[in-house]
Amino acid sequence: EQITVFAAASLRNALEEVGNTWAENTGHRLRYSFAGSSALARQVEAGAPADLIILANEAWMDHLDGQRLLQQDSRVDLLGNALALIGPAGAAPLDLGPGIIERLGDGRMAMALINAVPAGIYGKAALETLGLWQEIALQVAQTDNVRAALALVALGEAPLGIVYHSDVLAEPRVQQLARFPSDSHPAILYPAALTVDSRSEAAADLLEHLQSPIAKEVFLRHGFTIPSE
Amino acid sequence: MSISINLHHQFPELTLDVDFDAPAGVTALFGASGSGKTTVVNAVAGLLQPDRGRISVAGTALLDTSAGLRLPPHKRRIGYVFQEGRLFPHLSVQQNLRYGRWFAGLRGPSQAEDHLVEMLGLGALLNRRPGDLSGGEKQRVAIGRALLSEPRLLLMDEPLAALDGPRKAEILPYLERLRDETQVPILYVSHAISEIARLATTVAVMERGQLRKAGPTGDILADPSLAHAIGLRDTGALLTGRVVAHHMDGLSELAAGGGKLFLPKVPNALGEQLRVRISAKDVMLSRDRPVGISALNILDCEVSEIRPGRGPGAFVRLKAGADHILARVTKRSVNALGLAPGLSCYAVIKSVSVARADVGADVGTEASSDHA
Amino acid sequence: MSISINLHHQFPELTLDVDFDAPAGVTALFGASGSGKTTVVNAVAGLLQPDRGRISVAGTALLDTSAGLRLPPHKRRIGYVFQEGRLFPHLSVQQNLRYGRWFAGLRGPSQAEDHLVEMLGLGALLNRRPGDLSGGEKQRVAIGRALLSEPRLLLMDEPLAALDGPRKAEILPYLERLRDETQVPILYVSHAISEIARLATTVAVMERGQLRKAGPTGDILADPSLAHAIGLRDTGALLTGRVVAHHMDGLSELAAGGGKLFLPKVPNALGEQLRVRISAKDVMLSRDRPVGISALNILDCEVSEIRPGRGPGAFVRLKAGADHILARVTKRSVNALGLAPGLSCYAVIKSVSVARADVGADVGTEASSDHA
Amino acid sequence: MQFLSPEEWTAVALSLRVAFWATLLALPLAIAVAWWLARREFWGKQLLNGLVHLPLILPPVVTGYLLLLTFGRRAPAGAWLEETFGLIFAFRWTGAALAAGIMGFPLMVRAIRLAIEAVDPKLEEAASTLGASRAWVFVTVTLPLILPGVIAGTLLGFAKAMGEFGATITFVSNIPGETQTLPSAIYAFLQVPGGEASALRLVVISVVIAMTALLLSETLARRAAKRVSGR
Amino acid sequence: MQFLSPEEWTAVALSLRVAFWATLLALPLAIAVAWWLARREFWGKQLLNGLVHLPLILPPVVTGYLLLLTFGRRAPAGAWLEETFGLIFAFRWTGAALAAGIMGFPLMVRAIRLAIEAVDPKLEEAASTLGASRAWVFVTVTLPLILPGVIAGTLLGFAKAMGEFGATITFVSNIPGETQTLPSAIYAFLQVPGGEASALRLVVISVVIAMTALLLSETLARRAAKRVSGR
Ligand SMILES: Nc1ncnc2c1ncn2[C@@H]1O[C@H](COP(=O)(O)OP(=O)(O)OP(=O)(O)O)[C@@H](O)[C@H]1O
Ligand SMILES: Nc1ncnc2c1ncn2[C@@H]1O[C@H](COP(=O)(O)OP(=O)(O)OP(=O)(O)O)[C@@H](O)[C@H]1O
Ligand code: MOO
Ligand SMILES: [Mg+2]
Ligand SMILES: [Mg+2]
Repeated sequence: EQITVFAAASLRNALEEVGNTWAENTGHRLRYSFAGSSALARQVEAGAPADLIILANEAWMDHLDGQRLLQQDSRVDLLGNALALIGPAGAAPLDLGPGIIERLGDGRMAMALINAVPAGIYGKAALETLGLWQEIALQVAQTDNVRAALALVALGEAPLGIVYHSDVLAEPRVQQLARFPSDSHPAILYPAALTVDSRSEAAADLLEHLQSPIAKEVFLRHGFTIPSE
Repeated sequence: MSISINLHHQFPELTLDVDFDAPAGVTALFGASGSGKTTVVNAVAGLLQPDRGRISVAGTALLDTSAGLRLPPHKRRIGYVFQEGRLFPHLSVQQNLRYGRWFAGLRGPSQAEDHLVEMLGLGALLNRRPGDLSGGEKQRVAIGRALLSEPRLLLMDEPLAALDGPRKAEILPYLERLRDETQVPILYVSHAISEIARLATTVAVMERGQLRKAGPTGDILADPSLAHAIGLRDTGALLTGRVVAHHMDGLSELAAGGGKLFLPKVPNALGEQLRVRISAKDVMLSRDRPVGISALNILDCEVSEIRPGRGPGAFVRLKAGADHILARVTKRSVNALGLAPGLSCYAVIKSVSVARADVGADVGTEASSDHA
Repeated sequence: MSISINLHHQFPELTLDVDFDAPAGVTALFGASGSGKTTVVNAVAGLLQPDRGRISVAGTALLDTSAGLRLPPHKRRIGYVFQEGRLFPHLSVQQNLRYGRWFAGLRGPSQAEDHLVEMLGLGALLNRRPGDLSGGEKQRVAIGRALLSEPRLLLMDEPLAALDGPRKAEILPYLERLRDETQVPILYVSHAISEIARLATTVAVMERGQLRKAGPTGDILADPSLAHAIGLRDTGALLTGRVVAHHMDGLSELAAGGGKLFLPKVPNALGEQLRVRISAKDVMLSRDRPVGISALNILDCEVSEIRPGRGPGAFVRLKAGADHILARVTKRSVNALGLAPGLSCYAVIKSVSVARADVGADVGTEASSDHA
Repeated sequence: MQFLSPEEWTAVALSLRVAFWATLLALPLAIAVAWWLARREFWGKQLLNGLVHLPLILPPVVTGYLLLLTFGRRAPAGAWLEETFGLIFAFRWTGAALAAGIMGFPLMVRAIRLAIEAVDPKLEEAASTLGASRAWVFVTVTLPLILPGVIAGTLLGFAKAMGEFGATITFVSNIPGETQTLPSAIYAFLQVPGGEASALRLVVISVVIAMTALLLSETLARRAAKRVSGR
Repeated sequence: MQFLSPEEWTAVALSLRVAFWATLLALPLAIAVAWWLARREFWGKQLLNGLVHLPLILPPVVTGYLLLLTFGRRAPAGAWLEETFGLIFAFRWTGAALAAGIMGFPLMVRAIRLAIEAVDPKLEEAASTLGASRAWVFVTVTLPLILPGVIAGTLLGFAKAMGEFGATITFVSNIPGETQTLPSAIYAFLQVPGGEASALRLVVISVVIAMTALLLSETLARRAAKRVSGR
């Protein structure tokens, strides 16, 4: 049986690892489409042939839910993530306080779009919680996705950036300076669900498997967290 | 009538107003630069949409604005030799030549093509492209292209202007034959009276967009009142003669103007009718029959009219047999010889002053009305 | 020497080989279509890079491949009237005219400009664009554009071919004056012998890329061995005459050929030297002095040579005073009159057969070598 | 070959297929539209002109979104096409070709239109007097003369089609073997940690393909231009 | 006006500024490059040609990334420009203009090159015989004759500059008032559910601006073409 999974682009490495093993073991064929969450959600709305969708954005999943495009009760919060404050490799660790402003100097804080892309939304909320947003707001350089923010720091264009914890691991040119406390921002969740159009038993099986301990181990290795029920 | 043209068109700085009918054969458009000749030809081709007008060829209307008829150019079956060549740069000479044939439904090589290629001296150029041709070569290809499409009307806008004398002399007989053998009417624009005299059945003289006068070639060229429009040097009479002998010394003898006319050998058979243009300036007058003189042609004439010009010259119209001859002499000679209407005298014409180009097969206006 | 041209260039199908020097004045290039005239002119302009060659104008080398000198076109200070106009479509007629002046460092309107505009009949066209002009109008603008840049060498490639007779007649005197008053040498391509006879100091006859012969105009045009290249009708002698009287009846009297020559009024002052072309075909011969005849010009001559052609005609070379005259008559007349070298006879020439275009201010080869 | 994974090869092949069909099918339409815009006056000309340029002006994501709204399976045009012709664009490579074709369309039209405007109407007139109808004039005179422009336009269209990403991924998503073109694959690699090297490899492939097409088109255009110059 | 928020107006103004400067500064270079490619043979011609087309072929994100690698403040060229001319692209609207200019460059060059290739060299020859040096021939003959092509190229460049998003946001990110152009703003709206209406408003603005430019360019081009036709 062929299953089509629409998933947020940032999940690619981890999801392929888990999914491919599962496919080998079960004999099903897996087809992925990795893109931005908003694009995927709109495509599902437009009748995309997806069986399982995993977004990096709760709002879009809520939107699909509201349109009754998800199988009832299939939605789960599959993964979580943490926010990291990063700087170039070799930079000294930093406290999440006014030190940030000092370190920033007249440089830029690289973040994803603060009103549109989840990582940016969470980052802004965290800074607000920490009471730093007002001072930093004017120095934020927003990118269309988290990876671009990471690149700005990696290339030394921005002294600081806010990205997901999972993004930091494979980039040797950056280093995590601090981790934002999970209560400083709304929970970062990657919801998953089966689409109403999907008649696939295997898809439900896969969704099940993604929550298995073996899968969790892989996700953790890639820097994601597992949301506590 | 074979071609009938009635046109009215308003340019910002010129009003075109033309109305004439012409029998089959060659109709020459003559006029100063900018007088509207090309404009008329374009209207006939369908490339210019005149404000008002009616154009018909051999009874078929090509344009009739009052009836709302405007045949598109490609349905007019015309062959147009443009003033500026307009060869297709992306096609070889041969492909250019064959372009129109294809649309006329004529496929494959033809005898006509071989013949034309030879006559126009294009044999060595067939695989070249227009960009590599000299000015005259281009024009020759353009002529061939128009002829090969076997049109029902040929438009030629100064087709020979870019050619040298010998080449002109080679092409003219072909156009003549075209005129006489096929019944394709030709609208011919030229500044060269020798071409017009030789080819044209009808001449239309244009002046600043208006038709000055139209009529049979003989009448127009011999009309002293048009001498200024046509050029003093080019005014002259057309004589019609019959070949009576070809002499051993390379001269042909014609019966014309009530006497004998010796010309450098003409290709026509005995008994054939020819037309010969005698430029007024080449005619000398004598009261007595001259003797011991190199001019072979001495015609017995009667002065019918003397028309002094503004300058030192005068036109003398003479009756020679059934024909008319025009002579241009100085007023001084008119006085010295005491010329006056009614007087008889001799017209002296040198054989060699009648150019090859001035001798052509006759196409009478009577004959041509058969085609109408 | 004023212009010196030595060229060798290989086209795929034509080898160009030209080598001649010409004194100041007008050098005419004459030859059949495709003989390489435009190619020579282009090389002089710098638009064609010949394989080998040397070109110099009034002592200044424009090209010398052996010395590695190839002056770019814009530094050659030439005025080029192209065979096909090449007006700038985006500029008005006036802007076209002034284009070259600007680069020649000549700013603002000039008398020369007003004069030229009038002479070329461009007054009403100044604000028009080339696209709206007739063929002849375009060519007139092209001539004006080249002249106004005050070049040190004028190249004219069949500049008058697209013009009608009257317009030609108007422009020729201007070119003459240009030749005589300014010392701008002119390289002039034309098919029209009357233009060449009138303008050219030197004629270079080309044949299939090769120089057939070059020399003073009088010699070339009267050379019976070139008669076929030049055209039988156009061969003729150049006479030099001095104006001795302007008569009341519109005739001017010249002393030429050892006698009197009456011509339609010439604009020259008494005493001035003129050159007059007498076409061989317009000369009639008589053993006895003819009387009672309309021809006013009867010159006393001596036959110096008879050259029978292949056809019915023969050239008769005559000595008339210090000059030579060429006559073309039929062999039959040669026999009838019993002409033979040494014999004396009369050359009869009609005044009106000497066209305005055939009379021009004299430019002797002696005079011109001053400029060299 | 080891250089690329099978999946990457699939993306290369798909990109080529998409760009090829997009260009091929858009070309006749582009020529027709360019001719209309260059040689005809008609009501709504500026509207058509604007419409043609739209994909150039809009951010590609918007174009993709509009395509989704028009040709999605639930959308009127999409549903109609599926019913009538069995033609499905949504989430198929055909959709990627549609997106690529539309994105390249303004570039093709512009190049071809410029070429048409440079053709001397006098040559077309000459052809018409020789009996060629308007269509034949176009085929035998105009088209050969504009060939360099057509080639340039085709190349621009092809290059754009090879590089198009925003509209494609928004419209037909990023399904390997079906809609994952080279740029989509590059994008996907850039979204995950450590994907840069892989992305770079694909970029190199892209560039090589496009440069080959460019060289080819230059050679063709030069040959065509030589013909047109009449030499 | 109520239709747009002040921040959105800022984005409109910035987009106009970016597109204007991008087009204006790229134009002379585009003309020069087009002329070289059209009229000269030189070593590395195909290399230059390929380089010019690169932004068309690469996914915009890659172009943006390459710009960052070249003109970032830490990058060699960027550092040199900053030191020598005090010219900073990173995170500045100037960088947005650079990105927009580069993305539009191939389109400009192509249009202008086609126009140059259509100019009859015989007219240029005629000008040179009248004393015009190569540069003057270009200014007085070639340039006026290619004006319709230059206008077409300018419009394409401008339209592309107005619509460019991928390279811009990657290179200079999105800073309201500094680098947030219309397409960035549109993109941001499209990322959140229900943002379509807001995006649509901005799209309408984009389209209106681009259509105005289009109409203007058509009028100018028509006038220029009329001149060039010699009427
Ligand atoms: N499209 C046009 N708009 C305005 N005037 C025009 C147009 N076409 C031609 N004319 C004018 O009409 C007149 C006649 O032009 P036409 O080309 O018919 O002359 P022509 O008799 O063929 O001259 P030539 O012997 O020099 O070729 C000219 O004065 C020309 O300037
Ligand atoms: N670029 C070229 N390549 C090959 N052959 C050429 C080229 N240019 C000219 N020719 C050939 O050279 C010959 C001379 O051409 P040219 O234009 O000089 O002739 P021309 O004497 O000016 O003729 P016309 O009186 O017809 O204008 C012609 O046969 C022409 O076909
Ligand atoms: O910015 Mo684009 O033009 O995605 O392809
Ligand atoms: Mg004309
Ligand atoms: Mg020539």
